[in-house]
Amino acid sequence: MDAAIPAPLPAPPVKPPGIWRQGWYRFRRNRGGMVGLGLVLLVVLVALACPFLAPHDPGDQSAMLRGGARAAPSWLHPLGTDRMGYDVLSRVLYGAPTALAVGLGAMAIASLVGIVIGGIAGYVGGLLDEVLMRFAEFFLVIPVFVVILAVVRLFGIIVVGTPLEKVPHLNLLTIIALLGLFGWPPIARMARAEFLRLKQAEFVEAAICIGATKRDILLRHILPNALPSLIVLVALGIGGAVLAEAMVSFLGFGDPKAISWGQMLYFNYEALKVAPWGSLAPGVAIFLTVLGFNLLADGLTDAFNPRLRQ
Amino acid sequence: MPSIPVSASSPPLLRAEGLVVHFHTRDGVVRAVDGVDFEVGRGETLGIVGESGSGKTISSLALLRLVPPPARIEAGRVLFEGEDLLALPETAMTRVRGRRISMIFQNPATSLNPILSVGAQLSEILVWHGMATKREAPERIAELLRLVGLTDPAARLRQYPHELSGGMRQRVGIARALLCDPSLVLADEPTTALDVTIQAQILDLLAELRARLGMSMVLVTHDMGVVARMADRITVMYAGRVCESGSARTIFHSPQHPYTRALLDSMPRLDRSYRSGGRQLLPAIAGRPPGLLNPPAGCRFAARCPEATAECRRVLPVQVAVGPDHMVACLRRGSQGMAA
Amino acid sequence: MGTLRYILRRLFFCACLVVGVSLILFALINAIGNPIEILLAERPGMTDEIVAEISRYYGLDGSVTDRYLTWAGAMLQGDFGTSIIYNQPVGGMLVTFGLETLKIQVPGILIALLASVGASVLAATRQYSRVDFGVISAAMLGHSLPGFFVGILLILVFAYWLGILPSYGAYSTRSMLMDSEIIDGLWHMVLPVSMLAFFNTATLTLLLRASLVDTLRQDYITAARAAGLPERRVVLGHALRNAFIPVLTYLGILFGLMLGTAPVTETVFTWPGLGALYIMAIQQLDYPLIMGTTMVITVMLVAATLLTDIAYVLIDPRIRLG
Amino acid sequence: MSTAGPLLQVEKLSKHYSVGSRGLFRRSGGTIRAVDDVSFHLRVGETLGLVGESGCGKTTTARSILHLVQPTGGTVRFEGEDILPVFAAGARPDVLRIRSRLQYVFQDPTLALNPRWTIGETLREPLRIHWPGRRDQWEARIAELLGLVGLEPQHAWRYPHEFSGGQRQRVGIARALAVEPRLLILDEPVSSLDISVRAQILNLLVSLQQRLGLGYLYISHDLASVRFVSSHVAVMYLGKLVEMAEVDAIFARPRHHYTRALLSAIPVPDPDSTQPRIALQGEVPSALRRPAGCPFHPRCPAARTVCREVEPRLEEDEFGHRLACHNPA
Repeated sequence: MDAAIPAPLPAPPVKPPGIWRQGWYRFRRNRGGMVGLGLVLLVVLVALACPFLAPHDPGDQSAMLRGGARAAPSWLHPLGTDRMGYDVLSRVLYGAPTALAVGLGAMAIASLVGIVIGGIAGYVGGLLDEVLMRFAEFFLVIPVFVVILAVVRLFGIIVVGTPLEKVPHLNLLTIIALLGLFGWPPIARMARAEFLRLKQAEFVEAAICIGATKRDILLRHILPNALPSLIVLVALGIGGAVLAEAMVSFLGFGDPKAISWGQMLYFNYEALKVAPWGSLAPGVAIFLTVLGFNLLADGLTDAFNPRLRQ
Repeated sequence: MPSIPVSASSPPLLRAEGLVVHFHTRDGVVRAVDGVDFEVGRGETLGIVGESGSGKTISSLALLRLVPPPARIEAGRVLFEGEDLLALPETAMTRVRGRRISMIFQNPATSLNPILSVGAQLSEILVWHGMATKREAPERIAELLRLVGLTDPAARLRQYPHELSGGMRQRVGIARALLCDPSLVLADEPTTALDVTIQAQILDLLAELRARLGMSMVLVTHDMGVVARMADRITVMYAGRVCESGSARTIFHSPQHPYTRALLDSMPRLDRSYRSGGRQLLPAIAGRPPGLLNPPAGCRFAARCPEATAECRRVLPVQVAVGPDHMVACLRRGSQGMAA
Repeated sequence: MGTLRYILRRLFFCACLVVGVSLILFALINAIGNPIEILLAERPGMTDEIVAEISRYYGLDGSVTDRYLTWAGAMLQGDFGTSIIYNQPVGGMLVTFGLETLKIQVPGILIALLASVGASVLAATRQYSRVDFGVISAAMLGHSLPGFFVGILLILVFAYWLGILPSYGAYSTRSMLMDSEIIDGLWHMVLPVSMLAFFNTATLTLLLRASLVDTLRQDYITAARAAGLPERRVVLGHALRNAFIPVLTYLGILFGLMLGTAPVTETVFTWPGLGALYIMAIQQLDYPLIMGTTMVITVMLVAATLLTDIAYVLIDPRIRLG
Repeated sequence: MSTAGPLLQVEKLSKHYSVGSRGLFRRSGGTIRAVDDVSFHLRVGETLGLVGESGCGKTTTARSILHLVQPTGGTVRFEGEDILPVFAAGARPDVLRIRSRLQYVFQDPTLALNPRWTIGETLREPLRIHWPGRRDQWEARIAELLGLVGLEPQHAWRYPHEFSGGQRQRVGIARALAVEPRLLILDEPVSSLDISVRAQILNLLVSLQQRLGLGYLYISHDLASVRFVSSHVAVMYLGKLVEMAEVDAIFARPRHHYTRALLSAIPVPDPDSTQPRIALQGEVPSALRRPAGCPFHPRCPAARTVCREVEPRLEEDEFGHRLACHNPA
């Protein structure tokens, strides 16, 4: 080795762009992605600030007593009132936290299950991989929505008379849990593919040669490199979960105690002809939320997998 | 525009003049090919050598107007048998491609359509160009497959690309290029994806076919050994420009451009001992090729050139004749400067 | 040989799937206890004996495994039991309602396939152009519009505002349009089929365009062009077929999604299909009907995936021995 | 050269794969003998060039030595220690002791560096693992390593995508050198680089070897670079070692017909070359259907009856030239 004692490293110059910052630069140039991000931020903002934004109490049905149900939009009720006498705008704003809770909750469960199952399948491989992936394929092909409807309905009966009955918003929690438990297979498949690819990646082999522990390899090398592709799926999945909850609620299987866009459609669809605003407003809210997450996912794909475009 | 002295005897089969191809990316314009001239005589093999990013592949694709989307041919002429291919209408161009100029691709694994049988994809081309009817096609193709050294051609016709080995696929690729008896074949790194013993077989095959069929060839490669074996004349490219062109012998025995010289010197040689008389190092070229997004003003090689002067960094050299059939683009060899 | 083996393997997997779904549902239904007891609990004058009698009539006595095996055995012979609410054989109802479901789903997906091929070719061959941007944007918007909301909009515009198309049902209840059952049926199909076609076109276009753009960059496409084939043949003959391969998998999933969300579609249009029947069944806890509808939906879905698997093998010679 | 014992001694190393679909639907397959009964050794300061065409088993040999794949049989002694059982047992201090002295440089430096880490973080990883108690020396060592491979200290804060291929390969070499190894396994270290940059990296490897007294196992299909880098050359064909000798002996007087064909197949950068040409017929057979007898006999211009039946053993002549051929040139 050199006899001279080398100087220590100089102080870092201006912080160079890392992969995340690089991704952000690319993301910023994607018009669709930016629109998506804007929409998602809007939903989040509304969800956080709905008590201050809403002109009326979302539980206020007094308009009905005054005979003001199904009233067309006015200064007092900017989006009108629905057939139950609620202020449509307030209900739509208060639907945002529910939608986000469903989307984030369901995808939190799905990501956890998906990354663990897919990660194990991809990293361990062999027979375990085959068994886990058949299992995932099974979940991918069954008519999830049909099963969820049955479970929501039947579970509602099963809990009667048990301590579970007293859990607040049990129905909504059930829907979130089900969407999560049925939503993991796409994430698991992607996680498997990524873990399998990265397990054989040369920089992972380099880490093995250096003597890195399995834990280091999984948590410091493989997982961070697998995340971008997974985040895209999660963003798509949030939109999907919001939509699925809306459909479940639209069919009348939602949580009667929660304020959700699907429920609004369920209650107001009958009055579509006389009070279309009661159905249009929540429908547009669902559309914008789903669009926001879809565009965001598209922008993220572009930002983190640049080889797909070039 | 620089002009190439037309050899007195006969006009060249193909002549590219001032070819410019730019990639329009989101980061800006990449000057992949920036004013390139070369010519191919009848029955002659021109080797275009250069490293990755030198623009050699894009130049060859530009001859057929097949540069991929973000790239666009910005300027230049491609004179082929008297007509400018860049000015032809698209329909006329489809009668040039495959029929009068055909192409052999680098990667035989990806350049054959994976879902069509060998017979189906070759006969489609033959029938489209009116060289055979659907009924005659299989027989013609089988004959050609035998010519390129494939055994049992009748069986090969029914096979799919994934059922063939790499060497066999490349033979099919060569057969495809010969279907319509073209006068010029463009071969883009035809052996780079192959192992050396298979490479030797394919090179032998190409040399034999060329002698037998009398066609001209443009051979694009980064391998100095391959051009030395195959080419009559050589054009050396660096960072989107031509450095030097001349007969194969001139380029290898008396290269003039500093890049050509340095490149030849820096390559380890099979026929030389590096152990006798103490450990020897290679005369390496320092630095690396410039990016083409914002290429430096002046000669593209100036930053790595041992002979570069301040002027070299300022003005772009234009090719100048330094001997019979020998052109160099270097200010230190008498080139005129072109304001960048 | 390889192809046959592959298909047999898929068949085996599909059979496992059908059994699995039936097991899940059966277990769930049993977890709530005796459905007859729940149904009759609120009715006055029901003695235990009557409940036991009715339970026996519907085969609800005996252990859970016995009951499952009895049900499965009967189902395999085509006997799905009797609907508790409608007091009709479930099998017959499934056929009637199933055909209504297919009547809107199949045209929906076929129209979508044609439309998305057109849109994708248009967009992918003009990558980065305004046309391309327009197609992607429209597809993205359409893909994000919830299907049932599209249905609601269609009804609002064409049934309520313009009044030119019916808003509900498969047939007119009073007088047929032009006194023809066929024309009347088609007239009712317009809105539901439009909704399904709209949603599927958007999703398929997004996928197919991306795949086509990718395929058009492949070496063999450049090779086909270099061989002098005209652009039309290169795109339609070479690129499109290859581009379809990755999309095929999704086509199966898409068809499954449509069948799976049939309850929503059919609720929006009050369409007398399997989905609507299913909603009715779970609301009323009509367990033979729940099991029957679920089975039929699952089998249709499995058949769709199986068809895409076979199409895969036919299109892509590389997986013949897979 | 003969004073010290061998740095690396590989004996009868084998790696076999069984192929065919595994799992729930078992199907018949076969065995691929990717590496079959390979033995060689390498002394301090020497470079053994391991050459052959794709699929000949040269990379699998290297990966087996490092236990990146688990060998089917054979022993590997490194500095006299039988290392394969140590890897298999997995006791961390023992594994680290070997790993620190036996390092690998990968073919494609773009793939071999974690894209999310700065160069500094990449170089810090081996120090973190092997020198946990010398934290105060890490930064100085990183600067020293960067200097050693011809990079600047401030490059430590950059990400791999900001570098060219040649610079990335320098980083890959620096990482391998971080904890003072004795042997580097170099797997095609220049084949993914631009031709005008290759000579720089080859020179760097040779100077580092002289300065640090390293042993190299240099794997390549590029025979010209092998001639420049290596002191000895081993030629592999279908998982077997067919010839091994000092570099100048192999290039000047190859004796195995495969080696001769391989050398003659390489086009020489000289249009007037009178290089003898030995054209080989056919292609390398699938490793699943390896010919009986000498694996090379179906393509060998000098094959005799015995070659079809008896597999030749690798034997050494009086000059240390080892050869597996019944009818050598």
